[in-house]
Amino acid sequence: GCSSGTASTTDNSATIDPKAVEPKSLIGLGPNGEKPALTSDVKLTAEQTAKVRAGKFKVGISMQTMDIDFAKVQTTVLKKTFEENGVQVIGITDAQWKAEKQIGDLENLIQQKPNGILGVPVDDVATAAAFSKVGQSGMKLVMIDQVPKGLKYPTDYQASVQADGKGNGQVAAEMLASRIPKDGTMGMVNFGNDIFATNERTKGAKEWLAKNRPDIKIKETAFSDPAKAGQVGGDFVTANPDIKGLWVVWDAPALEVISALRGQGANIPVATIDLGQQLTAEIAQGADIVGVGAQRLTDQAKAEANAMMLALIGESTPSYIAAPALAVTKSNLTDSFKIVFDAPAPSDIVDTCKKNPGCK
Amino acid sequence: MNNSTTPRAAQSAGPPKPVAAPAEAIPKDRLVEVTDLRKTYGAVRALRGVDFELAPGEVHALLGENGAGKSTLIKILAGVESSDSGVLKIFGEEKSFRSPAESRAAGLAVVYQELSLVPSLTVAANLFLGREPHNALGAVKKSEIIRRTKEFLAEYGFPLDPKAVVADLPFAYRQMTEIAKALLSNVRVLVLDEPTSALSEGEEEVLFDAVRKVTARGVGVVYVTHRLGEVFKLSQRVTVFRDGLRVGTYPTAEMDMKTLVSHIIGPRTMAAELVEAVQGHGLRHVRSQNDTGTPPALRMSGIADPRLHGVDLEVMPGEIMGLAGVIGSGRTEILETVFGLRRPRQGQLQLNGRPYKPSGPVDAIRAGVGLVPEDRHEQGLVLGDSIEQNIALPRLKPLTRLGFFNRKGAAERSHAAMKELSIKAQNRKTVVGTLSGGNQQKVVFGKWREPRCELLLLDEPTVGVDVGAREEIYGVIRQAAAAGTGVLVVSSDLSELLLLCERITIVRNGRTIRTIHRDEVASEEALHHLVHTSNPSQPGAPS
Amino acid sequence: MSQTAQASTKAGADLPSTRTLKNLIRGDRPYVLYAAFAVLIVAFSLASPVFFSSSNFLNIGRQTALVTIIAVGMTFVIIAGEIDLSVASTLALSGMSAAMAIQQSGGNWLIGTVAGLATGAVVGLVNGLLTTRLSIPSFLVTLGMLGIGRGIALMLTGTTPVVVNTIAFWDTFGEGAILGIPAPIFITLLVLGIGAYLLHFSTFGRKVFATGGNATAARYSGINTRRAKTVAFVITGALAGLAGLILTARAHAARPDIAAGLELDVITAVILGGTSLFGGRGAILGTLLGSLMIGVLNNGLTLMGVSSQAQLVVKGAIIIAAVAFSRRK
Amino acid sequence: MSQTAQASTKAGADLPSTRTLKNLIRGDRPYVLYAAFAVLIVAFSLASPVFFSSSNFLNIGRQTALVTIIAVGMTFVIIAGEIDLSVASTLALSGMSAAMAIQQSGGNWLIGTVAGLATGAVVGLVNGLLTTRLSIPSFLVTLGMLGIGRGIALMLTGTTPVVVNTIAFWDTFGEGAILGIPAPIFITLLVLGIGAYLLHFSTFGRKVFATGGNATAARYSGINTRRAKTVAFVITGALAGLAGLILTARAHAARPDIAAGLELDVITAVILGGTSLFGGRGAILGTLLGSLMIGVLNNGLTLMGVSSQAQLVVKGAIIIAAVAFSRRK
Ligand SMILES: Nc1ncnc2c1ncn2[C@@H]1O[C@H](COP(=O)(O)OP(=O)(O)OP(=O)(O)O)[C@@H](O)[C@H]1O
Ligand SMILES: Nc1ncnc2c1ncn2[C@@H]1O[C@H](COP(=O)(O)OP(=O)(O)OP(=O)(O)O)[C@@H](O)[C@H]1O
Ligand SMILES: O[C@@H]1[C@H](O)[C@H](O)CO[C@H]1O
Ligand SMILES: [Mg+2]
Ligand SMILES: [Mg+2]
Repeated sequence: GCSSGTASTTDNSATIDPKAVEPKSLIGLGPNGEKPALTSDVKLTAEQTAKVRAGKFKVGISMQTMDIDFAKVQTTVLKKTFEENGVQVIGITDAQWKAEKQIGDLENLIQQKPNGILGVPVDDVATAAAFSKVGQSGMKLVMIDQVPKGLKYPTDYQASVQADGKGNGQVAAEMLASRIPKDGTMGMVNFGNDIFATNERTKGAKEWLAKNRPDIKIKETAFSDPAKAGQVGGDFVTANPDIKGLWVVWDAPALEVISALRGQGANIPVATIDLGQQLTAEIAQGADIVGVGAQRLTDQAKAEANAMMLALIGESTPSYIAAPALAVTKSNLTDSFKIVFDAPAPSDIVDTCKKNPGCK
Repeated sequence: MNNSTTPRAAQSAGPPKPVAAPAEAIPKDRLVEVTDLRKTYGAVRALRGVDFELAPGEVHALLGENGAGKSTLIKILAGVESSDSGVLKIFGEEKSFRSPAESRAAGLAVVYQELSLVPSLTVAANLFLGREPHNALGAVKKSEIIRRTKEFLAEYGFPLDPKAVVADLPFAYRQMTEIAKALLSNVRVLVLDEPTSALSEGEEEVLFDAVRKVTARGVGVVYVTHRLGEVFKLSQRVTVFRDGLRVGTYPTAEMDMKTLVSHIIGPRTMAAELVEAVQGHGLRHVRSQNDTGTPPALRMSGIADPRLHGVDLEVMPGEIMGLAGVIGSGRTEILETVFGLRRPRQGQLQLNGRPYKPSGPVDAIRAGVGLVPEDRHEQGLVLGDSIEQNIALPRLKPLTRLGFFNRKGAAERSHAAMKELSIKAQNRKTVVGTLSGGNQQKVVFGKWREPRCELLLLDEPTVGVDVGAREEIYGVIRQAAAAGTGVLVVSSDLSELLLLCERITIVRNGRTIRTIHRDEVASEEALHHLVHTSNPSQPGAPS
Repeated sequence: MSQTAQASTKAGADLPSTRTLKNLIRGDRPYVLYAAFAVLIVAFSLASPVFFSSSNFLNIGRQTALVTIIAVGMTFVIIAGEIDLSVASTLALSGMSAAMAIQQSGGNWLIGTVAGLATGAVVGLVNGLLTTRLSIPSFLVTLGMLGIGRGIALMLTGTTPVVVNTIAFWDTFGEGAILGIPAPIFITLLVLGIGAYLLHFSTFGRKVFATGGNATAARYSGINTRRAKTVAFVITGALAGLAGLILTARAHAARPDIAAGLELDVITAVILGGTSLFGGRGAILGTLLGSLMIGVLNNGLTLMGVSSQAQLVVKGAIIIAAVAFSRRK
Repeated sequence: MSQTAQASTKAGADLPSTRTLKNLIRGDRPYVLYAAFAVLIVAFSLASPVFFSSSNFLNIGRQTALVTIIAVGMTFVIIAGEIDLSVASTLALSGMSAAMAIQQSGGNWLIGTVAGLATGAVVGLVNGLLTTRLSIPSFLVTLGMLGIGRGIALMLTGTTPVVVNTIAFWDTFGEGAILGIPAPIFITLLVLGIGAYLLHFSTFGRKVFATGGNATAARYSGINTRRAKTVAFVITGALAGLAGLILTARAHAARPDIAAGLELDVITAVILGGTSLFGGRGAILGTLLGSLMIGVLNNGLTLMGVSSQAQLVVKGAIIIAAVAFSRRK
């Protein structure tokens, strides 16, 4: 019927302590099973910094998309960090989620003969041949989010940096589980395409549930087009009225699902991964978002830049660098925003949050 | 036709102000006055400085060969094209129409040679297109449109269903809709560009009555036609164009057919045959029917389908057989059946004595059948393509070498066709859509010229073709027949059938009623009578 | 004479005529498409216990609202013989414009509404003018506009979404109800009603049909075909703007990357509903049917738990089959 | 008579005519589009030091290969008065089919090649038969096939990509060179040559033009218009399959979700090249120009470091402007 705009606020969410669910260490392993290094471990000494500055290096960035907060924070922080160190960013390309476009993008970047390229692969198979050309052309390569299959460390790439996907998936699952009664059902809205970064999240969530809440029944659905996630999620809930909470694989589809549920007048708690701006606003407004396993995008991006600079001056870098999951609820919203975005939350979000009990 | 050589405008048209004497033939008040009008299309000088005028209540025939510039003048009057120079006055006021809307506002209505209806709309919707009665909210008053259409059609005697979708109507009814549409507006000048091209005599009378009704109200009518007989039935004055120039304007009463034709075709020597043709259907060489047991080029026996209810006929090799009937009698369907476009439910077809079951035009053409269809825009031509490309179309197979399209062969073919048919165009690469109507029809003929067809099907073959060219086309038809081609020709112009055919089969309600020899027919009127009455069982048949 | 009249009256009787209601319902497509639709409903009702319920039908209504609303405009454009590929970008740009106007005006949702609709209408006007004045094929004009609109939307805030906190706005276009009908569905019905009136009952509709049916004939009849086309584009743009408002209200924010690819759904709904891609024929009710058909398929298949991959196959096959059967005589 | 003949000879010298070469080059679009293209090249050469280099031109050639190859087929389909929205799915499905055939056959790339091309051709055949035999608008048939093809591709391996390790395959379609020309570019040139021959010099081409120009007149002239259309679809399908082989070879793997949305680029290339969306006119060289124009824009703007959002705007504007100028007299 004529429900009010805000999804109902519940007291339950206030009881979760984000710090308590945050894993103490990195959970996932690297693509080759290697133990991860922490993002905070990748740093340059003053001497190294000077060397970088003297090198007058140029780098290119190949993004999988430019339309999401993930990409915006990554590129902003990368550019800033490189500029501070006298490295020129010659171009940022946008593959628009298309492997074939990324292949061309990489060719165009290589054409401009930078000293190194950083890239978020659209996928880990079809772009592999293109990414391997970077090393073959004598350039340094830092992989973000995932490593294309067949690329060898340290010949083909010098470092890979990403969030602890399993950890984030687990954090979101654990927070949502607190709202699922015994023997209740949890819905998972997965990404239908086979992508390492998102697969890890789903795996992390399922492993934690299997170990800690085996009573919870899991029902799953998947979307292939994020724009259709709302319809898929909404119908999933209609078809399965027993679902007590929804785990959605990242924030953009989660927002679609939330707006679909809102239309249906269904009040179901949601947990997801990635703290985007709009999701932050929704939490501030009091939507029933139990919690978020967030990527520490700023830390990651700084580590990516640092790893690239180390590689440029011939220093070795760890093959797999990861940032631990960041657990977010409304109780640590604005602080988390700062961690993710390296900028204070916009004033209207802060204002809205202040009006919402428990939101900080 | 015999009679039509006598001027009879005064007695049959009965206009309010019959032309009395040549001196007064040019009335003082002029609806339209055109002076020194010029128009070029690229390098084509369609009008090279023509004068023209129209008086209230008169039917003014505008005549000329294909491409003489008649339609160009009309397009300028209609505001569809603008002239390069010259003066156009309407009611003595100088005008230069920049759009059809402006022309219409000034009281001009035009029926185009190229149909300008919206096929997806109904008759009523087309009639009121752009001037729908509506309420304050812009809602169309549909019932009023239907009612007014009905009334209007009844008033002028047009046999049309206001609710019929134009695309579903046979060609001639579409044409009638077009005319009704022009008549409906509150016109002072009505321009008819070849309105009767596919109407048979009966339907023609409907139109003539309508024209007389409007002229009685003081409306001036510009009447473009290639059927010169109509000129004498309907008009008071005649203007002849040739090659973008005016030859002259004459009172119809002082004109006879022969003079008229010589004005139209110019100072060329008139072939004896042409003279003969325009004066009446004097006997020419007629290939007598072959009784030596040669099988007929075409035999249809007991053909029936939902539209045809029993078609029996034979066309001998070298014979030109006519099909006469009113609109909707099923003549086109008979040709379509032979061409493989319709599949009969019953009956047999034979070509040269062999059973023949075409599953489509591909089979028909392979068997040596050719068709000149009735609607050249829809069925006959790819208007955006060149003359050469169109002429090559049914002969792609022989024009193919190793998959290559033989351009040289196609060029030769089109060149020869253009020469033989005197197609008036810049060259063989000219886009057919820019040709005048008659020349377009000649291109359609050109498609079937080489190699010779075993059987040639012609549906209204001289629609929109000028008198000179018509005779050329008759020549082509006779030549084909002389070479052994059997020809089956549908025409609503009965004089044409009498001119061409030795035998004529009369079709009525999807049935072949009877086949008559030309010698059995005393005159065109007699044939007309036969066409309309040869089935006594038909109720409501007029005398 | 009487004989001719009689013959043709007879012929006239069996010739298909365009009776208004009939035409309204079927456009170009025989009733079989309605049967196909009914079969789908029955099949899904049997297959899924939750399908046949008023709450699920409201779901479908809400899910199809955006497509239906824009498709009403697209019906005009396609009947007029043109196409508009820019609608999804226009939606996003209008949403951004509305949300930013609300922010700037300190939460005034009326100003936002006007801004959103005006943005859409202006995009439509540009599409229309470029198409008709410079005679560029609308496919290329609106394809260009697809990029331009999306690019501007993304650059406005540097891809950042614009949050809307005005509850009145959420209610009016998103979660509220008018006369007991959820707002997006109410708005959709309103748009359908006005669209059907304009297309099938107004003089403007006549002009649109004539323009697409035979532009030359229409021009000869004194119809300003350029204007008819331009207005069709403006209507479509404004409706894309309206859809942008609804989406923004439902999401409580405008995102510049929203609704990418929606134009294909919109065009599919129109064509599935029997409107000819070559112009001149079509009907609003057909468009509604087309949009609902896609919506019911999406919803029903998801309810049945069909995987998203298999859904693609089944949906494709059903679209082809439905049209195939309705085309047979 | 002589007078008529004389008049026609005289006039014959001047008027607009469809001379073969001219037509081959320009299709419907005047030379100004070529000028626009030249201006772009000059502008990018001035703006970016690396743009005007043979290695960059090879890049552009490789990047536009997929679109150009499929666009050659699409030119036939569009000239014949139809459209094919399924090409991107067909590409993905053919790539999967080729990769799986190579895997199954223990690395035999010839079998893979045949499988890929055959898959594409069969999809094209189905498109053609459904369109012509059931008279379903090709927009709907190929839209349905878009879903079906993609869905099947995704279900084949459950969205998992199929890796190809056969180096001979990589070389033949991806990284190798033939006569010193990179394989994808060589293949593209071959396809362009054969396409231009078929469309402009073969009898089949005449049939395609006539079918799209006026299907009724073509049928009345004994042309099997259904077959002409069907063959056009088969060609397009097979070329989409060929593109699938190239992409698979370049990526060393086939992905089922690859190339989504590529159909819009392909159709844009064709229309930008002057082929009429309503059928009957067009040219292969125009299509190449259209495809290169998009490729040069993508490449040049990226080399200039223009942001991806601004690229959308600039590309949209340039497409409109180029066509606008070429349309002016
Ligand atoms: N749009 C056009 N482009 C080029 N040439 C044209 C165009 N329209 C007419 N013409 C040429 O102008 C000349 C006059 O044509 P017009 O149509 O006025 O002849 P017409 O007297 O009406 O002939 P018909 O009796 O065959 O209809 C012809 O040579 C024709 O080819
Ligand atoms: N689609 C249709 N459905 C029903 N009747 C039709 C249809 N099309 C045409 N008719 C009818 O078929 C008849 C034949 O029309 P058509 O003009 O083809 O006949 P025709 O005798 O060949 O005409 P013409 O005398 O002009 O050659 C008409 O009575 C017409 O009303
Ligand atoms: O890590 C990123 C983000 O989570 C994004 O939202 C989805 O794609 C992944 O690559
Ligand atoms: Mg004319
Ligand atoms: Mg007929």
